[in-house]
Amino acid sequence: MPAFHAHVEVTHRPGIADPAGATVERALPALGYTNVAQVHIGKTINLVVDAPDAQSARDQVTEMCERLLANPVIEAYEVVIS
Amino acid sequence: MPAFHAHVEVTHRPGIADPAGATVERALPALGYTNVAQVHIGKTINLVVDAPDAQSARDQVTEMCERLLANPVIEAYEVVIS
Amino acid sequence: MAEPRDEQPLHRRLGLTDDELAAVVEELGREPTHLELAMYSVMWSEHCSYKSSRAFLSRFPTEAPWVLVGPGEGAGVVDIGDGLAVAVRIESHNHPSAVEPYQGAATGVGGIIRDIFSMGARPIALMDPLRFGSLDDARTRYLFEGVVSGISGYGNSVGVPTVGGEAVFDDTYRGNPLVNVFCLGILPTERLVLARAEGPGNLAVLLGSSTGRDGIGGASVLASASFEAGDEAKRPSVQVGDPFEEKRLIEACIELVDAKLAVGVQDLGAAGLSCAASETAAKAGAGMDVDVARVTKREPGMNPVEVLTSESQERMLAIVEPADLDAVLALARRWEIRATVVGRVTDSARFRVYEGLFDAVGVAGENPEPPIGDAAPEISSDVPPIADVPVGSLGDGPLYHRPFARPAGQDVLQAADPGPPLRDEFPAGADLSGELLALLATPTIADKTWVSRQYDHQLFLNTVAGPGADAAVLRVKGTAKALALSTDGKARFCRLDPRTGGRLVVLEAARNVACSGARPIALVNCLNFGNPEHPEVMWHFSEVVEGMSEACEALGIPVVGGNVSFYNASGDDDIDPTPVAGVVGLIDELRDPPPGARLRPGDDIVVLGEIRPALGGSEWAAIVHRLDGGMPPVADLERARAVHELVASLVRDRSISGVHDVSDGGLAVALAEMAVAGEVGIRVELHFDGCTPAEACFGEPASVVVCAVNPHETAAVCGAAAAAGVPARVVGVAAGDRLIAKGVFDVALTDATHAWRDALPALMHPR
Amino acid sequence: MTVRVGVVLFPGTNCELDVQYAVEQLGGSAELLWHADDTTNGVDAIVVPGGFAHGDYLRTGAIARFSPVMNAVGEHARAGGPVIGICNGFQVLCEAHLLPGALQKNAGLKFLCETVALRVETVSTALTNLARVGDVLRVPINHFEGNYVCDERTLEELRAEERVVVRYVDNPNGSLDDIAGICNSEGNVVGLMPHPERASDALLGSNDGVVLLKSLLAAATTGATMLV
Ligand SMILES: Nc1ncnc2c1ncn2[C@@H]1O[C@H](COP(=O)(O)OP(=O)(O)O)[C@@H](O)[C@H]1O
Ligand SMILES: [Mg+2]
Repeated sequence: MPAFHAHVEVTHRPGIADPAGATVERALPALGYTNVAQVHIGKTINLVVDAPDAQSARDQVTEMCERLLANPVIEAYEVVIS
Repeated sequence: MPAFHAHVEVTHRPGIADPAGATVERALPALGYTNVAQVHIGKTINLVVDAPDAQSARDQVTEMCERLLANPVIEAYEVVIS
Repeated sequence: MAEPRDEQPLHRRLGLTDDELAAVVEELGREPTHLELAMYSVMWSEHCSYKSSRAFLSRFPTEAPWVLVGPGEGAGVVDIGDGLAVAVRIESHNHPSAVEPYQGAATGVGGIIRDIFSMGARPIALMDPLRFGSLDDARTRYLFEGVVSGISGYGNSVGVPTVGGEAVFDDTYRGNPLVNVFCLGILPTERLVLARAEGPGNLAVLLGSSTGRDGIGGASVLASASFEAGDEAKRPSVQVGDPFEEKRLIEACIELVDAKLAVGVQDLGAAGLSCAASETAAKAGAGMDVDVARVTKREPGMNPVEVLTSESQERMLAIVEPADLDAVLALARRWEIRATVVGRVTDSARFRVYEGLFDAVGVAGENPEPPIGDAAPEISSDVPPIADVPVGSLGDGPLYHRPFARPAGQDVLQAADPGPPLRDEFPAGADLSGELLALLATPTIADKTWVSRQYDHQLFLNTVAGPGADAAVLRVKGTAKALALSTDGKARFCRLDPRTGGRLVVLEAARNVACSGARPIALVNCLNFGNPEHPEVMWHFSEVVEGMSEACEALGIPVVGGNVSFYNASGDDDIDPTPVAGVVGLIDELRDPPPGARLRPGDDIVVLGEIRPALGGSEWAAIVHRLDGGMPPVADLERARAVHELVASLVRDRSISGVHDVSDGGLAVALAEMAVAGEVGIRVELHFDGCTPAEACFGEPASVVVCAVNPHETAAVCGAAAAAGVPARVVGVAAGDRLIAKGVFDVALTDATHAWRDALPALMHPR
Repeated sequence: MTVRVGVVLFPGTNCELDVQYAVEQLGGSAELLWHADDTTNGVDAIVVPGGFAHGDYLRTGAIARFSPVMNAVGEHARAGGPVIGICNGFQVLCEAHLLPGALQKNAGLKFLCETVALRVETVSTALTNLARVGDVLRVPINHFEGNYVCDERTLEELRAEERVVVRYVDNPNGSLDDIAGICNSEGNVVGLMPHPERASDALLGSNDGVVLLKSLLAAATTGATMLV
C-alpha cells in the first residue's frame, strides 16, 4: 500500500482564548517588537500513513483528528495530504 | 505601514528526540490505526506584523524566531509571509 | 592550541592526551581499534574518571555505623531505622544547561533520579542549588527562566517533588551557570541493590529509551573541556528529556527489584552503555559481552562507536538470571518500556563488544517479541569481537596529581578588608534603613517563591516544611520520623579563604538542618570548580576539600557521595570555587510542624551564638557595595557543634516558637525575614561589643541563630544556652508593624515585605 | 461496611498513592484500577487522580481517555456512581466528555504549585454534599493546564444549572468565570483542579480538603440516591 505524508495543523477555535499566544504577544514589545498583533499558537502533527489512495488517507487522518489529534471542543484542524 | 501575515512552523531538528510524537505513535495502534508511522509534533505561530515590505517582515519574524519563538539549539523553523 | 582540530590524530580529537594513548596501548598490548579508542576517551574523560580529583576525595570522612553504602556507588545509602534507608546523591549539569537551559536542567534531573532508583530506592525529593550571573543581563534571565522551567517540566511530570534548593546570583557565573541537582530516595533496607553484574551466563537487559545520536560524547565531553556557551560544535550533543519514559522506568525498576528479578541495576549516564556494561562487570569481578546489534537504535545507520558512547536519556541496565528473563520482559511490557538483552556476563574478565553475535548463537531476546532460543548457550568464538579490553581498564582511568599553587593575588585579596571603608561610610548612628531594604531586594536574598511555585513540592504528602524553610522537612510515613534536607554553598567565602570557606559551607547546611530539630546523618557534596590545569584552581580544590572534611569530622557527619565539576569558566575566567553541600538530617519523632523561621506577636527575640565583625564576602559588602575582599567569617567548629545541638534540642522540645539561622545578609536580614513571615514588626537593640551597628546588622558570622521565644520560656532558653556554653542575648520583642532597631534602622513591615517579595518577579518580568 | 474507592492508574499518573492514603486515613478503603483493565472491580466510588497521564503529551488527558478502564468509569458514572477527577483527572474527564469544556495552559504560561482559596458554590454534588455554600477552603493547586474554557452556551448552562462546584476566590490561572471545578447535571461526576488530598492533614498545612473527601465517601455509601 502506498504511504502518504499527512500534515495536520491544529489551532484554537475562534472565540476560545489562546493563553500561549497572548503571553507571547505580551512578551514581544519588551524585545522591541511593538508592531506585532494577533499572535496565535497552534500545533502541527506530521505523520506517514499507509492507505490505498489519497482520499482514504485524508479520511483516516481526519478521523484521527476528530478522535485524538484535536479537541473539537476548543480546537479547529486542517489536514494536508501529500 | 502595510500589515503582513506571518506563519511560522517550528519542528525538532533532525536527530533531536521527539517524545510527544513517539508517545502518540505508540498510542495509535490501540485506537485501531496500525498503519501510521513517523509521527512528529511541532508548533505553529501565526501573527500579524507591520512592516514596510514583505522582506523586512520576513527578517523581523526570523529574528523573533531566533530570539523567542523557537529554540534554535534544538528546533528548526520555517517562516511564510503573506 | 595552534593546530586546527581536524588535522589532529584521532585520539586527540577524542580528547585523549598522547600519554593516555600510550597507556591504552600498553593496557592492550596493541593499537586500539576506533571503537576501543572512543570508549577509553569517554571513560577516561575528567567527568567519568575523576582523574584530577580522585587523589583528594579520599580525604573525606565516610564512615559511620549507619552508613550502608558510601561514595563510589550510584548513590550513598544510610540506615534510618524502622527497616528503612535513604539514598542520596547530588550531581551537576552545568555545561549542558549553559548550552540549552531547559533541556540541560531537565536531563540533569532525569539523571540524578536514575542514580537513586538504580539502588532500589523510590525517589521522593529533589533539591536544586542554582547559580547564575546577575539578573540585569538578558542572557542570564533567559538561562534562569529556562533552567527553572526545565526542572519544573521534568521534575513535576516524572513525579518527584522539588522541596528546596538555592538561587544565588553573582557575576562569577555570568558565562557559566551552575545547575546542581540533589535527589533523595527511600527504600526498605532489604531492597537495596547494587550495580553488580554477578554470575557468568546472566543477561544484561537494556531498559527504556531507544539509543540515538543525541548526546554522543555529551556530558563527558561537555563537562570535560571549557567552552563558550552556545558553541555550535556542542549542539549535536543536546539531549531532550522524556519524563514520561522515566516515570515508567521508575515504576518498572522498583517492581523489578521488589520481585527480586534483578541481580544488579545500573543507570546509563555519562559514557552510556560502555560505562554501565563494563562497570557493573568490573565491580563484580566478572566479564561482559555486549552485542550492539541488539541495541534498539533511534536512527538508521548508527555505528558501534555511536551506540556504545551514546548518552541518550532514560535508559537502565538490569542484570538478570536467564530463568527470570520472561518475567522481566512481561513486567517491561506491562509498563510499556522497551527491554532488550544486549549483553551477557562472562568469566573472561574482559569487556568485549560484538556485532551480530547473539542472534547467531541464539541468546534470548527482546520485548515485545517473546524470547527466542536457549538463554545461555556457550558463545562460539568464530564471531570476532570489535572491541576486547580488560574489563577494569575502562573504569580505572589515569590518576593525575595536578600541580597546585596559592594564587599570587591571595594576600592582596585577603588584605582588602571591607570593614574599614564601610565603617567610615556607615559610622555608629548612621541610618541603615535603606541598606536593609536594598539587601532584602538582592536576588540572592529575596523571596524565591517565583521559583518554587513552579515546582510541585508536595507530592507524596510528606512535605511538612518546603521551600522557604531553613531546611525542607519530610515526614517518613509509617514511622514517627522525619527527614530534614538542606543544600548550601558560599563561593565568595571559599575564594577569600578556601579552607575556612569549605568549613563554612558544611556548617551552614548543618545549621539549617539543626533549625528543624534534626541531627545530621549524611552529607553529599557537589564541587564546582574551574580549569584543573590551573594550579590556583587545584589549590582552591584541595583546600576546600580539607576544610569540608574538617567540618564533617567535627560534626560527625559522614560523606556518602559527591560529584566534581571542573572547567567551569568562560574563556579563562575560572568561576569562584563553589562547593555545594547537601546535608540530610534525621528527626526521631515529629508530632507537629517545626516552629519555622517566623516571629509571633509578643515573642522575645533571642540571639544564640556570637555576633562579631564578619563583613568579608558578605552580601552587603560584596554585592551591595562591591567590596569583594577580606577574610571570611571565623569557622569555630566546636562552637558550631554546640550551637547546632543546642538549637536542635530547643526545637525538639518546642521551647521556642520560631527559629532562623543567620546567613546571607546577616542578623538584620534574618530578623526581617522572620518578621515578614510572622506578619509582625520588631523592636530590638543591636549593640554588640566590638561591632559597629552596621557590622552587627549585616555581617555574616557563622553559628548564629535567632529564636522567637514565649516570654515565659526566655529564662529557660537562656539557661540552656549557658549550660551549653553558647552566648545568648535577648535583643528585643516582636510587636507592632515596623522593624525598629533603636538608632540603627526603622522600616515599615509592609516596605520590607514588598522589597523582599517583589524583587525577583520584578527582575524577571520587567514592565 | 467500609466504602471502596477505586483510584485509576494510567502510565504517568502520580497522585494515586496520595489519594489512596488520604481516603484510608478517613476510614475508606482504596484500591488502584489499572488503566488497561476494563473494570472498576465493583467499587463504590472512583477517583481519577492527578499526575501526567501519558506525559500530558499531545494534550492533557487526550490519550488516557481511550484506556479500557475509562469505559468502565463511564458506565459507573452513567449508573449514577460518584466519580471525582482531580487535576489531571479533571482533564481526563473533560476529554472523555463526562464533563464539558477543556483545560488550557495557565494564563502566564507557568506551572503553579500553591495553596489557593476556593469558594463552595453548590453542595448537591458527590464532592461537596457535606460542605456549606459559601465555605472558603484552602486547598493546593498544582498544574500547568488549569485554565478552564468552554463555549458561551456551555457556560450559561453551567451557571443556570448551578454546576460550578468550586470557584477561585482569587483566580490564579485565567479560568473562565473563576471556575476551579464543575459537575455533570446529576452532580455525581465532579472535576476540579485543586488537590483535596493535599489538604487532608494539619501537619502538612491544611485539612480543608477533608470535607470534600468525606463528601465523596458519603456519596459512595448512599449511592446516587441522595444526589439532586
Ligand atoms: N532554586 C530553588 N528551588 C527551590 N527552593 C528554593 C530555591 N532557591 C531557594 N529556595 C528556597 O528558598 C529558601 C531560602 O533559600 P536560602 O536563602 O538559600 O536559605 P538558607 O539561607 O536558609 O540556606 C529555602 O527554603 C530554599 O529551599
Ligand atoms: Mg538558613
